[in-house]
Amino acid sequence: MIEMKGVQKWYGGYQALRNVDLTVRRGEKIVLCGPSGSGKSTLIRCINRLEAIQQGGIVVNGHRLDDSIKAIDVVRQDVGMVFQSFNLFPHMTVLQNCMLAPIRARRISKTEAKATAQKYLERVRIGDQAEKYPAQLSGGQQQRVAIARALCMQPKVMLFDEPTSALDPEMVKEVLDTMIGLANDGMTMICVTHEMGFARQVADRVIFMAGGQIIEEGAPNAFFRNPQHARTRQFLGEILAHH
Amino acid sequence: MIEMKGVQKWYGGYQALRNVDLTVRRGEKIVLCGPSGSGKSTLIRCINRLEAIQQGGIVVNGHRLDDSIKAIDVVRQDVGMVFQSFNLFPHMTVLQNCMLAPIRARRISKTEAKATAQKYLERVRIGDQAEKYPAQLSGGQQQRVAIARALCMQPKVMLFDEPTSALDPEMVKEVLDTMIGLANDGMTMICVTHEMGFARQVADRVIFMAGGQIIEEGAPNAFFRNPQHARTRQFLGEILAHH
Amino acid sequence: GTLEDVKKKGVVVIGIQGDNPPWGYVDSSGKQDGIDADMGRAFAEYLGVKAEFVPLAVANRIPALTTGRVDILFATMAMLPERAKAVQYSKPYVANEITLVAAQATPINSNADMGKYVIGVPRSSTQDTQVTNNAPSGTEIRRFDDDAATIQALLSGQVQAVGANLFYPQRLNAAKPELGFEPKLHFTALYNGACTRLGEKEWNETANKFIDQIKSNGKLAGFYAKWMKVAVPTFPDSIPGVPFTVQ
Amino acid sequence: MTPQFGLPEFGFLLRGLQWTVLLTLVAFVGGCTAGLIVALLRTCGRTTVEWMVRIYIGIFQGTPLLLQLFVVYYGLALLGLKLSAFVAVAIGFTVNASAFLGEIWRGAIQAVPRGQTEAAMALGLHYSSRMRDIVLPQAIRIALPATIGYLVQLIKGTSLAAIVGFIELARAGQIISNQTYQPLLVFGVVGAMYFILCWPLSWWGSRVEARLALAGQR
Amino acid sequence: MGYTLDFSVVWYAMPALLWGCVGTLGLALAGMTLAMMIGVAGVAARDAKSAWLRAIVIGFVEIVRNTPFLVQIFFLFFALPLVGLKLNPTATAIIALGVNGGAYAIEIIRGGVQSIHKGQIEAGYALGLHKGQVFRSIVLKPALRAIYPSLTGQFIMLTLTSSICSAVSAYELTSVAQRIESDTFRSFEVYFFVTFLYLAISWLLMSGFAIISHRFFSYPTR
Ligand SMILES: Nc1ncnc2c1ncn2[C@@H]1O[C@H](COP(=O)(O)OP(=O)(O)OP(=O)(O)O)[C@@H](O)[C@H]1O
Ligand SMILES: Nc1ncnc2c1ncn2[C@@H]1O[C@H](COP(=O)(O)OP(=O)(O)OP(=O)(O)O)[C@@H](O)[C@H]1O
Ligand SMILES: [Mg+2]
Ligand SMILES: [Mg+2]
Repeated sequence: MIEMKGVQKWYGGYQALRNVDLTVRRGEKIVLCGPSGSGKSTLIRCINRLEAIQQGGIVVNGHRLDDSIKAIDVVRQDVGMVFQSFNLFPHMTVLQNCMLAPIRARRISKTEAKATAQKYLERVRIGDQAEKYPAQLSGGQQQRVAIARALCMQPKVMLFDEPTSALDPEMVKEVLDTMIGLANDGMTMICVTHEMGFARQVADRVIFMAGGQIIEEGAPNAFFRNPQHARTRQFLGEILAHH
Repeated sequence: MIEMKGVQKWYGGYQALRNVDLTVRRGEKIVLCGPSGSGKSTLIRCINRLEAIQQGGIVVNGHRLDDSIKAIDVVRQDVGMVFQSFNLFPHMTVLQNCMLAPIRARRISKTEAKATAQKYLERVRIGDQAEKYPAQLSGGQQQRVAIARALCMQPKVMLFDEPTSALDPEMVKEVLDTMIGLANDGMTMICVTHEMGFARQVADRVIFMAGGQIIEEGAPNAFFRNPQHARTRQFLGEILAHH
Repeated sequence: GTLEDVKKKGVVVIGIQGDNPPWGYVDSSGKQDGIDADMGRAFAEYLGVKAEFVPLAVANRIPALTTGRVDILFATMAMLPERAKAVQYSKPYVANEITLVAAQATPINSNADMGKYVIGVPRSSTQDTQVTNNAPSGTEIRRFDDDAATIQALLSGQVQAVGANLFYPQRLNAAKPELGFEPKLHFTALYNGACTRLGEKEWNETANKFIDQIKSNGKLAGFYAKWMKVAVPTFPDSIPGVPFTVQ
Repeated sequence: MTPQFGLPEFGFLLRGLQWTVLLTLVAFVGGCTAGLIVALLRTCGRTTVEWMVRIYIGIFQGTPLLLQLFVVYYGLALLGLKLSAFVAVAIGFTVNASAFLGEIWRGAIQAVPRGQTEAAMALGLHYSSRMRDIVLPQAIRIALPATIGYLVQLIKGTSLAAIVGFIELARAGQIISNQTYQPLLVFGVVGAMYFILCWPLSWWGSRVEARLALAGQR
Repeated sequence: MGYTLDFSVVWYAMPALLWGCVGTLGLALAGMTLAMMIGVAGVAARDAKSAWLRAIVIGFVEIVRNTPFLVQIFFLFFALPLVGLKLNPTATAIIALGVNGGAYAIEIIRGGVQSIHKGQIEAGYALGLHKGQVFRSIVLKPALRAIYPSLTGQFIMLTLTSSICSAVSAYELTSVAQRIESDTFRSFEVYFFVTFLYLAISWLLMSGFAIISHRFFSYPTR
């Protein structure tokens, strides 16, 4: 489904990804963790070409990502993304947020787009808020709208970049529940998150990054119980200590 | 040390605190929790008169808080406060941040202020960053500077309003450790936080608020194991579920 | 364009001052009026075409002509040798007198006395040139945008005397009769002519023929009676450095 | 010979006011169109284009409007392009307004959070849809107060059209003051007329600004 | 058309034009200083306890911002003598520029003060600082930094506006240019070159502003 090979990414003189190899199979659920600045966001942003890479190759669903607009288009339509800060469009209602991309990018009819949007809004249990504006919703509700909006493009892969870290503690659960539901339906997913409960429950593989490299990966149980690298142990120690 | 009696607080037509009574003894450590909007911030902001109250009385360290500038002054010098968003002054170095208030409000000499500032910066293990600007520090470092800055006024009470909730997971620990150190030194503290591990470790009392009222309070063990009210149980259920 | 173009179009574009009564100004009903306007209308009639006026400020009269914005200027253009290098003058059609005007009580009797006062003039005007040339060096001369500001400066006491033309005393005394404004020094008599572009012989000749005609048929005398309220003076046959015809 | 300031004179000022309004409208419509293009080019991401637009903006913001009008009207005529006064003024104001509005709107476009563009890209939206549907609607709200503020400047700036012969409000005031010798009264009335024209706009601008500030707090 | 460009006149007039630039710069710098003083004082007065003071500031700002500069400077020059206050043209020009720029500066600086996060002010209070101390030590500098571009932009406009001061016979570049033009009738050459001089003045000022910004406002932010 996704194949990254020898990916190198620089921001000016700073190397953010160092020789990253990653293969994700259809239906697989990956949790990506690691200290701040380790390149987690950069990695997933490369997958739908929000960032260009300088070396290596990325193939998504059989399409090789190069500089051609065509390839970028196809890949972006196949890949849905949910951001830490929701990034809902504040000047549109929830429904309009969900209908925009299908109409403009997939060129489907308004009625069809509306039906799809309604379906996915129900799916994230927020169908009754369709006419509200983002600012009128709680953080958890906004994040669920963001998930529904991505789903409306019927993507083959979903990327999540710390989807719960901007939320009040009480709202984290409703978003995680939505994501768990999605995982159970067989969606291919890559999630950057530090919610280790979530990782244990749904991840097929947990990947630990540091300094722009993939340091370690494994099934959740093995990963949490018996991390191989010192850096991983230190990280897990710190983020689990105060829970 | 702090005594609140029948405190009522309105924001316009909205009542944010309903008849709050609270007594804090010298050296006591209180953790305040509760759902978003329940009035936790409002409560602690009343203690150093960032918010005026409409009814009831507050006495801090023997000084009754009324509208007189004198009383407000005395109380604010006795009470240190640390905010969720640090609120360091961006145009001053770390050292200048720490020296400003002692020089201006306590009118002590520059050299003395500098010595005090250095001492507390060492205390929060950040003495080597004294010449940097806030923007050059990580979140955890900034929050520790904020704590040092408050300590430089040598307050009798420290108020913390969700000091770790704007931090990356890895940095939470360093700030909590600093706070634990402070608690062990015998500082009187009121902390709004959802870090339940911290609450278990240092709190003498945990107080649960909802809808502007204190619903329940108790020693941490009793509070977590056996909450009395349905609302408390629901809240604890949600925030502990995904950990 | 050429004279022929103008006749073909049926309109002659005339540059005129927009705010300098009684020479050329726009009256409150929006109509162009003043002696220059009457001259312009008579000139159009002479050509057998309609007159279109373009109101100009002091500073942009010459550019408007040289860049072809207007065909001819009847715009209070005093006939001066330096200007004659930029535009072609016709024969003179009105006379003007440049003086220094001050309140009765202000003792100015000679050019040297000017040095003791602050003098106002409209910038770039003939008054400017005359005052600048005659005043002792070091005299404080303040230059304003136009006649109105100059007159206002004297009335409000910002200056004590002004370089004036024929009409200043009349206007000043209308505003503050108690001060009795009067000419103190007489600098020069000046003549205004119509202006066309340098080297355009046809325009110049036509303008001269027109001026000769109205001088002889009494039309000019009518304009003088209406606006200047004095008899038509005798005009010089030549002015040093200012040719009336294309050389 | 010397009329007092009365109804006919007031009527003359009103006709000047008509020109002021008309010139403002022309300048604003022209300036908005050109300003949008300038703003889009200025944020297009191509270094050379952005630099050229920067220089354009720098020139027209860095010189007095008076001289710009002069150069368009008389300067282009020297090069053989003789424009009617109205067209020349329209061009002069359009060019000047496009520089100022372009700069205001560039700021607004860049003030729309980067995440909005990224979210739109992640949804597979193209440049035109991103601008039309996402960025511009939000940028317009951000830019509205500054745009209104500039409109007020523009109304006052039309007084400079007098240099090419327009008898708009300020010039009409000068003419009347020259006829009546009552400059204080006349300029008082002229000032009041400008105030009546500009103040409602300014007021609206500050209301919009206050509303945006409120919305921003959430 | 027979009109050929001849820039030699500009060359001969160069000393006069450069002195004109000095005049313009002088008026502009003095006007800016006054505008800045009016701006900061106005912002303080705008939030004063006295309702009268606030109303006066608001009225001042509205009147100045909604009438043309030309009308304002005429008023100062021709009307104030009626009440016995006679200022020379340079003083009039500086005051007019300062008053005009000051009204805008009040609004701009106020915007900067409002842009300061409420938490910053609260942190100041929580540390025991008083209102004045909070304004001076905590609010002012970041506020000025936040609005520095609009403030300097306004000051550039002020500089260009100074060309209108020729109306009351103040000595500055445009009045010099008009004199030269009337002596030579080379309007296009003179105005073209003067346009260029204004550009140079603007750029000079902008570099000056950049240096000041670098010197005082260059603390790092995220
Ligand atoms: N646009 C950019 N320009 C320059 N450097 C960047 C840019 N974006 C990210 N970086 C740098 O690249 C590195 C990796 O950033 P990235 O955002 O991928 O980290 P992350 O693992 O997502 O961290 P976090 O947990 O804080 O989100 C960091 O050191 C960051 O400073
Ligand atoms: N300045 C204000 N004006 C009006 N209402 C306010 C203001 N500040 C707070 N409130 C309201 O008062 C209530 C209590 O707010 P408070 O900030 O004390 O809650 P909290 O318990 O700290 O919540 P959180 O966990 O989100 O910080 C909320 O409903 C809030 O909307
Ligand atoms: Mg990240
Ligand atoms: Mg709170």
